[in-house]
Amino acid sequence: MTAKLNKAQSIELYRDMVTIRTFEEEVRKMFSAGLAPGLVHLYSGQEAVGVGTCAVLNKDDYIASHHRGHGHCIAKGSDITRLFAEIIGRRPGYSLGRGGSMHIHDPETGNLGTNGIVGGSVPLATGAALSAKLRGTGQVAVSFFGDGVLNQGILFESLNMAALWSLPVVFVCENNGYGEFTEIDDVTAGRPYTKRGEAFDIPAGKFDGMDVLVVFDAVSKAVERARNGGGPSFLIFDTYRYSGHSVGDKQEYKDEKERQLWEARDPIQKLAKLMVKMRLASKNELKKMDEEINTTVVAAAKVAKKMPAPGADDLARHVYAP
Amino acid sequence: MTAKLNKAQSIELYRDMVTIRTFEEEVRKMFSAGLAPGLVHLYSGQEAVGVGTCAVLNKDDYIASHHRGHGHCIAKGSDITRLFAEIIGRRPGYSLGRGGSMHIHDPETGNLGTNGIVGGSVPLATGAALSAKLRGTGQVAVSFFGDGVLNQGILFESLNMAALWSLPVVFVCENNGYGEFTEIDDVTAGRPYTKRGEAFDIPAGKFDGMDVLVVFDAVSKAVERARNGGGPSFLIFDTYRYSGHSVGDKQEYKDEKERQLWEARDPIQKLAKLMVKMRLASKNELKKMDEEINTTVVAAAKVAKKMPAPGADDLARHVYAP
Amino acid sequence: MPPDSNTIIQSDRNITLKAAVLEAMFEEMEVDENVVLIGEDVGAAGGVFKQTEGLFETFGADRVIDTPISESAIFGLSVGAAMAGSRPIIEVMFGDFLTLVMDQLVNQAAKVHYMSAGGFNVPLVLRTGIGIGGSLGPQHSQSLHSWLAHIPGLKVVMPSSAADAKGLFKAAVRDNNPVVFMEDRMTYNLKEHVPAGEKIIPLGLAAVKRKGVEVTIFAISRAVHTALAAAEILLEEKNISTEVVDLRTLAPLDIKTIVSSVNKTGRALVLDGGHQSFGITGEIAATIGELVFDYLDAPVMRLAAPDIPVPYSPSLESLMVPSVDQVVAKVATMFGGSV
Amino acid sequence: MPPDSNTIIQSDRNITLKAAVLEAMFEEMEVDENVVLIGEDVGAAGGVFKQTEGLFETFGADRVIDTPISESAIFGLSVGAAMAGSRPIIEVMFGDFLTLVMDQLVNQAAKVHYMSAGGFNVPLVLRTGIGIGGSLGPQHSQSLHSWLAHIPGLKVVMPSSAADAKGLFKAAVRDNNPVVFMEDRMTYNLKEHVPAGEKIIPLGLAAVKRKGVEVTIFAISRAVHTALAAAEILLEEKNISTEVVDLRTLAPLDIKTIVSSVNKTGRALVLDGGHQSFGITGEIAATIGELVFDYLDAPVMRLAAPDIPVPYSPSLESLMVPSVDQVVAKVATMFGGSV
Ligand SMILES: Cc1ncc(C[n+]2csc(CCOP(=O)(O)OP(=O)(O)O)c2C)c(N)n1
Ligand SMILES: Cc1ncc(C[n+]2csc(CCOP(=O)(O)OP(=O)(O)O)c2C)c(N)n1
Ligand SMILES: [Mg+2]
Ligand SMILES: [Mg+2]
Repeated sequence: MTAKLNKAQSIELYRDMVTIRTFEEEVRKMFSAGLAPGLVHLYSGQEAVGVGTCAVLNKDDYIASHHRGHGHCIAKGSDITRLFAEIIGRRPGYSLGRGGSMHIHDPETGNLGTNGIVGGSVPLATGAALSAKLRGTGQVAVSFFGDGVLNQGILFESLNMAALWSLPVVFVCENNGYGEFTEIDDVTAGRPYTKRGEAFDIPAGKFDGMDVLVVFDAVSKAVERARNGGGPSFLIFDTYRYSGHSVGDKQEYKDEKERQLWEARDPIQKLAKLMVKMRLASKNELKKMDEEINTTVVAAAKVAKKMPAPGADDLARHVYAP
Repeated sequence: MTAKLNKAQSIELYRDMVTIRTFEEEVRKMFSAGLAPGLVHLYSGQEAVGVGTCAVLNKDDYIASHHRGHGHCIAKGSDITRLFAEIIGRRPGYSLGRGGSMHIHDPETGNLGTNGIVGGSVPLATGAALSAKLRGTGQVAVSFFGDGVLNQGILFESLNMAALWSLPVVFVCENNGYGEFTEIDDVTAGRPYTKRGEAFDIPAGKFDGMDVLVVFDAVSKAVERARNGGGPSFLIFDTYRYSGHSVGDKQEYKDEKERQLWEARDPIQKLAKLMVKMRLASKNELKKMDEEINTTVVAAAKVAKKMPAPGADDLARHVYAP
Repeated sequence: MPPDSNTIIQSDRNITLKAAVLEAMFEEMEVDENVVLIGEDVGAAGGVFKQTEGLFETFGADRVIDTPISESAIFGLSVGAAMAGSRPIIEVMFGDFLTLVMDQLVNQAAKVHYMSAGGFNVPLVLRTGIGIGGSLGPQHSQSLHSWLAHIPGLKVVMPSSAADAKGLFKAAVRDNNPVVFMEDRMTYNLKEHVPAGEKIIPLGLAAVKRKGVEVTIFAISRAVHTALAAAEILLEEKNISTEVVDLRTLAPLDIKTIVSSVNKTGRALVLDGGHQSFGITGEIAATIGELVFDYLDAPVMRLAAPDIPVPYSPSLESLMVPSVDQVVAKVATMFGGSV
Repeated sequence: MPPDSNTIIQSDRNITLKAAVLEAMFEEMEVDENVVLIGEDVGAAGGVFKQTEGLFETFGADRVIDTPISESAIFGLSVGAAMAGSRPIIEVMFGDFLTLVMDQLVNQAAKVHYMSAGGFNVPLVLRTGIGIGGSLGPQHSQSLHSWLAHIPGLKVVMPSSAADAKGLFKAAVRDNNPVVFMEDRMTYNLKEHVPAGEKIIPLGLAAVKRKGVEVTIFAISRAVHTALAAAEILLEEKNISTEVVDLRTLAPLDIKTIVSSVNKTGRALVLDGGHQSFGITGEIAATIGELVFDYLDAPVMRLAAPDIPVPYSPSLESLMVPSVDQVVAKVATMFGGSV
């Protein structure tokens, strides 16, 4: 994509990544201030994957996310105030504050939800793709999952059916090297991991998940194939989570050097440099954008913090659909 | 193995295969006579796989079998009278007649059980291999499973751990082309299926499951590797079930020609021809053996049929171990 | 074409429970093209019990989908499809295999509507065969309905007869929630008159299958027939007038009908085909004990399968199913020495 | 070395429930080399709640095994290993993820001993954290103990305090059956004096945690503490003498102790942290209703979590846990206008 990258596109990608990074910083602060009551898993460092992927999708395309899902929600177009509200358990949140960080659903943007079960959302995306195919809508679904899911049985079952029925689904593995405190390579046999997709004759590839343009390109091809009836793709993006598994984790299991190496590949800095080099934006313009975004996000956080908690009468709503 | 096949070995392989075939014919008769009350799935046609595999194993090596498991039990050395008894629900059976065809366990021969859950026994074999490794016993475990299991998630999870920890387990897939009434190729993506093992860097191969010597060779190498700490193997044997899914199934979904092609490759006939050609046995000797086996098996069936059903006081025994 | 649907004339619609559910599927698939059937061997083969026969021929491979043996993901895909606008009917061949779909059923399907604050619905029907009989052994004879009824967000339907089965199945398909529809295989071939066409039985209403005034037997699914047979004997042999209430659905549970029956009769036996301990009989007996205490003339009794894996041998298997004699005996004890 | 095991002197063994279970694991792994610990992050990381800290360093990677995220097969492998002679302790991080192991737990582990007519044992302990608290949300707050207690062949242990936890855990490891050991995360840091060394508490014995004569509260796990607090208030504010029975294990269930307590007090409340409908309170209330009917002075009451997915927001989450006030109010109703 680099060659044909235009100003508008680049700004959109940049803006989304910075928004996520800024959002997550606010979430971290909220957690430290005791406002985010449960577990929060930050997406910082992985922005290129979510943003590069969702930039390819239409609003009515589906995504199914996971426990580290704030970035996906933002990239797919959810409202950041309502996201904050949900994460701190307030009534205007996407689930009336009853879901929290790991259970954010947004039908408006085709978001089938962040998810607390590792691997749990993979069949949801695959099933949405099945439905899209049956109903002939032309929609595509993206299944986001972490490297930990590479060892969950339901992934393989889903891959098989997706391939068998040529479903319009893109499997996007965000390999950040760790599942909680365990290195993924220590608990995962078979190299490269793309063979897990290839076993089902699904076109598979491993890409730099720190480069939003690489992600955009890879996902574009996969989505095009999916939309044209060519079936699923299995994409692994190597990336890194800057934060601990959840806020509070001190990451004693990581070494400093590793962290530095990855930070040197920061997806936001990388795009920024390229934009300046290609004269799509000046350093000053980017800095201004950063500030604008920061203002917007901080303001949204402030608004969210003033929002009310759900009331006792919200407890029992929506247990059953009418 | 063909080259160095000796008389004693060949006779043992032949005897076991014919015993299984004859046994299954008796089971069919018992079922038709209303004696075998539940579902029975016959192994006829697949004898080479069970016999060729178990011939490699020591008595204290483990096997874990599946719903089509009579052949494995016999090949591993269980008593045919007690097998008959279990299948027709009589007290001297392996489970006091309380398990039936799909739930036969024999600790004496390391048999972790036939199993009613498709895929359910795969982790049992893998776990026994883990235990053997931890306890340093040098035992090997074989996981027998049908082609239907190629799409069960727990297979993949087990393969991963087996590879990761170099467990002494051999995965033996008996691909008879069908899962119940559905062709396996119609519901299974990815060719060849051996890629399902290779995805985990497990040595994998596809072999003629109608040739007991081919099976013996392939399993021998796998068992040797396992015993020497080389970890798991993933072997797919192409084979065929002559009977329906269970006795009673009229197999309308199969075509006559297919059946004839496979019957022409009958594993018992194949070994018989070779034995005659290599002068390991004469046609007459084989015929005599057939008759002897028939007499033994029929006699065992007769004994079993006279055995008593379990009594009411057997109902509640063994719900909990002491 | 579902078997017999054209050939049976209105006045002679004496059909089996199995045929009634098939007819319901046929009708619902006809009126709503979003209804699809998904499962193992449900398509070309017409189901292992011929319970889906003819659907594949009528609706084609896009709407009657043969799957690999992958229960967890089959069900998971169905949840995703339901969230996206389809209305899947998923067949899980044996209720014992529900153990393989519990994560997607409990952690996803049951909670999505709540977690999305009503943003997504999960309109699906999970159909499965349960019950003891035919020597299918310990892994093919379980009835895990108490698990499902314990989970908020799920509905649980267990018909005892053909007409109920049809009306309840149609209601289940039109319901916007995940509904587990459990059929005891031993009721598959029970016949009765089933009205043609549109007759929907709302979920959550028990049915008084026999009126009586001295004791109520609560039952569901196959056990209803045991209760009815026992009621007959109780009347004839002991002159006890027994009411039989078929719960029909466990979730929602029709507490109103339960309470009003025991208010009248003053005695209750709860009968079930699942294991007794920590099963459904406890909940219903406890509910009665709590709500009807002052009107109770005897302790609320329970009878269900013993807490033992279901054995294979017919001589033992039959001991697992509460019998008519056991019910009669149990009810008799509630009348003390007086009967 | 388990933390503190050397540094704590006998007279000052005031330790948390979490530390007590860790000590039990340590001791059992020391005496029997077939005992191995298997699970996600249990090794080098010492467990996500530091609940296995130190074991990896002491026993090494062969006996403290970090696994991939593959709950179904982790548990399935453990069943196979147990059949072959190992005695695995398997950790399932959250009780909600039991949904992923139900097939291997229910269809294999629970039935192997029966199906093999005693030929194989499955000596394993499945350890998992349950309960509501800390805003973990709908998929990390469930307590599915009623499911497990419903399955013949499984034992179910739920300690409420540190000393019990240690003694029961040791018994569980030595038991030759599959035992599910469930700890409410909200009890992890509760401290009490735990006797050093060998003190095994047999599975199947309830404990009277407070003596009383007018009403019995039956509870298990965290709910025991709610019951005790309520009992105190009931005495002080309403002069009601409350007995508190900690069931400790659901399977086996100590019916003898249950019955003898209610025979004495004549009133019972059953308290639990799982969802109320079709949960454990029904079974226990029904059992009391059946066996103690003539001695009951009031209906057996129940109090458990409402039938609602557990919400995230603290203001709502707290409404899901039966409170001391609710217990007091409920018990008061059993004494009618007289209190
Ligand atoms: C089925 C299941 N098992 C375990 C967990 C606990 N858990 C939450 S996140 C996580 C690690 C997931 O790793 P990965 O998929 O790589 O995602 P990452 O956190 O690295 O983004 C684990 C084990 C869970 N939530 N669900
Ligand atoms: C988990 C599970 N799903 C479905 C079934 C029903 N079932 C029994 S055998 C079978 C087909 C198995 O096919 P395969 O593994 O190829 O073995 P084969 O019968 O061909 O020997 C099915 C679907 C089952 N027993 N267990
Ligand atoms: Mg990761
Ligand atoms: Mg097959």
